[in-house]
Amino acid sequence: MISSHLPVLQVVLPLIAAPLCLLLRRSSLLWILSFAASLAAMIIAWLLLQQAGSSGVISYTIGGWAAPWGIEYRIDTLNAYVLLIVTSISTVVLLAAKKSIEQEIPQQHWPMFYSSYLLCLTGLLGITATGDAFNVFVFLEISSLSSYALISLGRDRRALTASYQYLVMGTIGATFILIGIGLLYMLTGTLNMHDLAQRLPAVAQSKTLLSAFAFLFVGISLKLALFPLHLWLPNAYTYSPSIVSAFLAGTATKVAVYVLLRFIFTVFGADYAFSVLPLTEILMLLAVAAIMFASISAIYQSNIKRLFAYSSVAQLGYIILGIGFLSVSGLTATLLHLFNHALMKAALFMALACVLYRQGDVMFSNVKGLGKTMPWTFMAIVLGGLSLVGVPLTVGFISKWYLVVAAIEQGHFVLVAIILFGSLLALVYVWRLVEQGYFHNSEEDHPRQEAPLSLLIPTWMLVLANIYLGIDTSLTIGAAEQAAQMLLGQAGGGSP
Amino acid sequence: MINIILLGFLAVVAIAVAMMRDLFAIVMLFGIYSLLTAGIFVSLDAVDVAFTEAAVGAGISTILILSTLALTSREEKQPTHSFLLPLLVVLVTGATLVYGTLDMPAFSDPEAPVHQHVAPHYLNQAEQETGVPNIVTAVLASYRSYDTMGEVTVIFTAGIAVLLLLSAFRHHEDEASNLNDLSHHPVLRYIARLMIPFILLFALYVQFHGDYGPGGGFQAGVIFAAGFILYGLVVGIDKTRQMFSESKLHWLMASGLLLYIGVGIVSLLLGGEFLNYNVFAADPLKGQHWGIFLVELGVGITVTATMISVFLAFSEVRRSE
Amino acid sequence: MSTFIDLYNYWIFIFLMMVGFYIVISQGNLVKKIIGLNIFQTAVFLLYISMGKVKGGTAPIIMAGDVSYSNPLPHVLILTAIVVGVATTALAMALIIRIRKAYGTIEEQDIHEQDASL
Amino acid sequence: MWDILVSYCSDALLITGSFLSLTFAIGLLRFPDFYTRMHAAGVSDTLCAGLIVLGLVLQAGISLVTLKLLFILLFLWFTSPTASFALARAAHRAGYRVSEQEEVASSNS
Repeated sequence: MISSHLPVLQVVLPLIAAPLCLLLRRSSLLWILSFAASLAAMIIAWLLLQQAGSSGVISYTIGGWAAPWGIEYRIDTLNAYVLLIVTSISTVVLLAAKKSIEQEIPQQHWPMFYSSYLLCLTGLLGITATGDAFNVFVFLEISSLSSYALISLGRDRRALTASYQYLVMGTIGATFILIGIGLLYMLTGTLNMHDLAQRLPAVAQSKTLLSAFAFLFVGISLKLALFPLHLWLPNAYTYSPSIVSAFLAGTATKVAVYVLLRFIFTVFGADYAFSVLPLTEILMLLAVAAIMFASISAIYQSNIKRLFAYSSVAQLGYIILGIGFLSVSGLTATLLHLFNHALMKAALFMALACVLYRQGDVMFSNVKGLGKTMPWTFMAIVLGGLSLVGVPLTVGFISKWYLVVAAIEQGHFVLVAIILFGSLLALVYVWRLVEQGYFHNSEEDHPRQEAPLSLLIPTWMLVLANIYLGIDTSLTIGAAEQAAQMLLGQAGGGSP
Repeated sequence: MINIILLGFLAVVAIAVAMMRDLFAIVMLFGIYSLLTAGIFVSLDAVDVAFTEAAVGAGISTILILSTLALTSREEKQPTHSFLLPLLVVLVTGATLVYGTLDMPAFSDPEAPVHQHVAPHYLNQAEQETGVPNIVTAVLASYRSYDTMGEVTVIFTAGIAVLLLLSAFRHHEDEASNLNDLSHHPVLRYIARLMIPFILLFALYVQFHGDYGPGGGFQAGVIFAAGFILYGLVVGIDKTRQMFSESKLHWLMASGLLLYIGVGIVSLLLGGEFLNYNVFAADPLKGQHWGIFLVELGVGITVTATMISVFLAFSEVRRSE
Repeated sequence: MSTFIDLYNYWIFIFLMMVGFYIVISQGNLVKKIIGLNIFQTAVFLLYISMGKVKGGTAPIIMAGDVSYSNPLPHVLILTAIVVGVATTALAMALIIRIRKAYGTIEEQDIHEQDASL
Repeated sequence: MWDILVSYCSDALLITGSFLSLTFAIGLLRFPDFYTRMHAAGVSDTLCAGLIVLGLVLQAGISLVTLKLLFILLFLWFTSPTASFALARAAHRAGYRVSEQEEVASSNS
C-alpha cells in the first residue's frame, strides 16, 4: 500500500521534518531527525528508480483529482535519477553536517538552520517530482527562499550581499519562468506538462510560443548559472557555510538542468526546440564560453572555495554542451556528468569544510603544507581534483569520455579540442593546489592535526564513490542511457 | 473605461517610482500602485486576488519596506554607472514579449484557449464535486491544494529566514523601543482598542466565509495579524512580545503547516491519495467540506503566526548603528 | 487598429513589467531594487489575471441563473504568486537590514567599494 | 417613479462626492503648508467618503450589501479623523510650523 504513495512521500517526508525541527529543543535530536528524513527520502528515491525502470512512468494524482484538473506527480527514469542524486548528496552532506555546523553556526540558530536545509531539500525534490508546470514555480521558490537564508548564514559579511544578489537574480529568473508558464497556459489552457506536450504541436507556429520558450530558457538559465548569467554563483558558493556550499553545489544547479531538460524535451519537444531556434548553436556557444571563461577565472582565484565555484560554472558548461548534440550519447554524457559533477563538487566542498574546520579559512595560504598536516583531507581534495580534470579511473573520465564520443560522432573536432583544453585548464588549477599542499611547508609549524572523523568519513565516502563509480559504471550509465533514450524517444516519436 | 484610466494611473506611478530619489515617497507610491492594481483586479473579476493584493501589497509589503527604511536611510544616492546596458536588456526583453503578444487571443475573448480546456470543468463541476460555490476557493483548497500547501511552506520558509537573519539583533528588555510612540497618544489608543475586536471578528468572518465569498485562510491570516500588529503599535512591542513569546510563535507557525500536511497524511492512511478529502466521510461532499475547512485553518494559523513574528522581528531590531 | 484594441491591455502590462525590470537592474539602492522587483511581479500578475477575463463575465462565485464567469484558474495561481512575492520581499528586507548593519550603507556602489578595499 | 427618484438622488450624491474629492485634491496641491493641505485631505476622507457610500447605498437598496457599506462608512468615520490627528501630531512633533502669510506671498511672487 505504501509503495503506491512513494512519489508524494518522497517530497512530503522531508517537508514534515522541517516544521518539526522548529519544535525540537534538543540539538542532538535535530540532527537525527534531519538525517533520518533525508535518508528515508534517499531510500524512496532508490525504490522509485527501480519502479520507474521496471514499469515505466509512474503517475500519482494528488488529491485524487485526475491529471489536467488536479496536480500530478509523474516519475520516469529521468526524475527518479535526479531525485536519487539530490537525496544521496543531501544525506551524505548531512552526515558531516553536525560537526561543521557546531563550529560555524551559533547554537540558537540550529533549529532554524536544519529546518531551512530540509525545506531546501523539499523544494528541490518537489521541482523534480512534479508533472505540473506551475507547481514547479511554487517549489522552485521554496528551495530558493531557503537557500537565500542558508547562504546568508556565512560568517563573512559578504555572505549577506551574496545572498541578496542571488535573491534578486533568482527572483528575476523565477518571474521569467512565471511569464513563460503563463504564456504556455494562455495558448493551451492547461498547466499539466504531459497535457501541454500534447497540445503544443497544434500551436507550434504561434509567436507567443516562441516568446514563452525564450522566457523559460532565460529564466531557467539564470537559476542554472549558465554563462553569462552565472554572476550570483561564485559569491554564493564562496561565502555560505561549508555544509551549505557542499549541498548547493551538489544539488541546486543540477535540478535546474533537469528543469531545462524537462521543458526542452518533454514539454516543447526537441523537434520544436531545436528547429525554431538555432538551439544547438546557442547551447554550444554558451557552453564553450562557460568552459573557457570560467576555467581561466578559476586559475586566478586565491580563495579555494571561489576557485571551485568558478570550476562549477565551467563544469555546467560541459553539462550543457551534451544537450546541444541532441544525440543519445550527448544526453547520456549530460546526465552522467550531472551525477558525477555532483559527486565531485560535494566531495571537494566537504574536504574544504574539513580544511575550514581546522584552519578557519580556505585561502591558498591555508593549504600550504597541508599534505603533511592534514594528509587525509588533502588527499581527498587531490582525488576530487583529479576527477574534475577527468583522469581515468575517476567518474570525471567517464562523463568526459561520453562527451568526446558524442562530439566525434557528429564530427565536431573543434569541440573535442576545447573539451581537452578545458581539462588542461582544470589540471592547471588543481596542480596549483597540489603544489601548495605537498611542496610548500606551512609558515607556522602546525602539528599534524587531521579533521574530525565525523567530517572525514563522509568526505571519503564521496571520494570513494568518485573512484568506485569510475570503475564500475554499470549503475550510472544504465540509468543515464535509459533516461537519454526516453528523452529522445519522446522527441522523435511523439507520445511515449 | 475604468480599466484604461486605472492603467494610465499605474503607468504614471511606475514611472514616478523609477524617477524619484526619496525612498519614503517611493514606498508610498508603491502602496498606491498596489491599491490601483487591486482595483484593476476587481474590474477583471478577480475579487479574491484583489483582496489579497490590497492586504499584501498595500498593507504588509509597504509596512515591511517602511520599517526597513526606518532602520536604514530614506534618501537614495544618484547612481553613477551607465544606464545603457540595463536599457538595452529591458528593450530586448520587452520586444520579445510584445512579439509574443502578436499571436495572443484578443483581451477578454471568450473563445480563447484558456477558457476552453481546464477551466470549464471547474466552472461546471466544482460545485457538485466540492460543494463550494466560490470556485476560486474550490480550486485553491481542493483541486490544486498541493500548490497551496507549497504556498504555506513558502510563507513558513520566509518566516524562518527572517528569524534566522534578525533574531541575533533583538534588543533587550531594558532598552526602550522607539516604535511604540503611539502608546502615548490617548486618542489613538482609544480608537485602536475600539477597532481591534472588530478587526479580529472580520478576520474570522473572512476565514470561515471563504467558501461563499472572496476570502480564505491567507487573507484572514493577514487581517488577523494586522489586528495584533495594531495592538503592538498602540500598546507597545514589549507587551505584544509577552503575549506571543518566541517559542509560542514557533509552535503556531509549525502547527499550521503540520495541520495542512496532517490532513494529507490522514487521507493517505484512510486509503485515498495525498490530500484526497473524499475519504474523510461516507459522503464525499462532507469529506471535501472538512478537508477544505481544516486546510484553510492551517493556512490561517501559519500566516497569522508568521506575519506576527516577522513584524516583531523587524520592530525589535536594535536601532543603534 | 483592431490589433491595438485587442492587445493594448497586454502592452501596458509589458510596459509596467519593463519599468519594474529596469528599476531592478539599473538602480544601485537595495530597497529600490526590491520595489522594482515588486512592480515587475505585480505587472506579471496583471497579465495572468487579464487572460482569465471573459467579456460580460463575472467573478467565479457560482450563483443561480445563467451567468458567464471569468476563468478562476489564473486567480488561484496568482493568489499563490502574490504570497510568494511578499515572502520574497520580507526576506529581502531582513537581508537589507543586516547589510546595513554590516556595511553602514544600502547603496550597491558603496558596498562594492568597501569590499574592494579589503 | 420611486426607482427613478432614488437613482437620481444616488447619482447626485455620487457626483457631489466625486466633485468634492476633486476640489480637495486640487487643494492638496495648491495649499501653502502641511497643515492646510492636511485639512483638505482630512475633510475629503470623511465627507466625500460619506457622500459616495450613501450614493452607493441608495443604488444597492435594502440588502446585505447596504449593511456592509454602512459598516465601511462607520469604519471610515472612526479611522480617518484618527489618522489625520496622528499625522498632524507627528508633523507638529517633527517641527513643521504653520507658514506665515508673507512668506507665501513672497515665494509666489
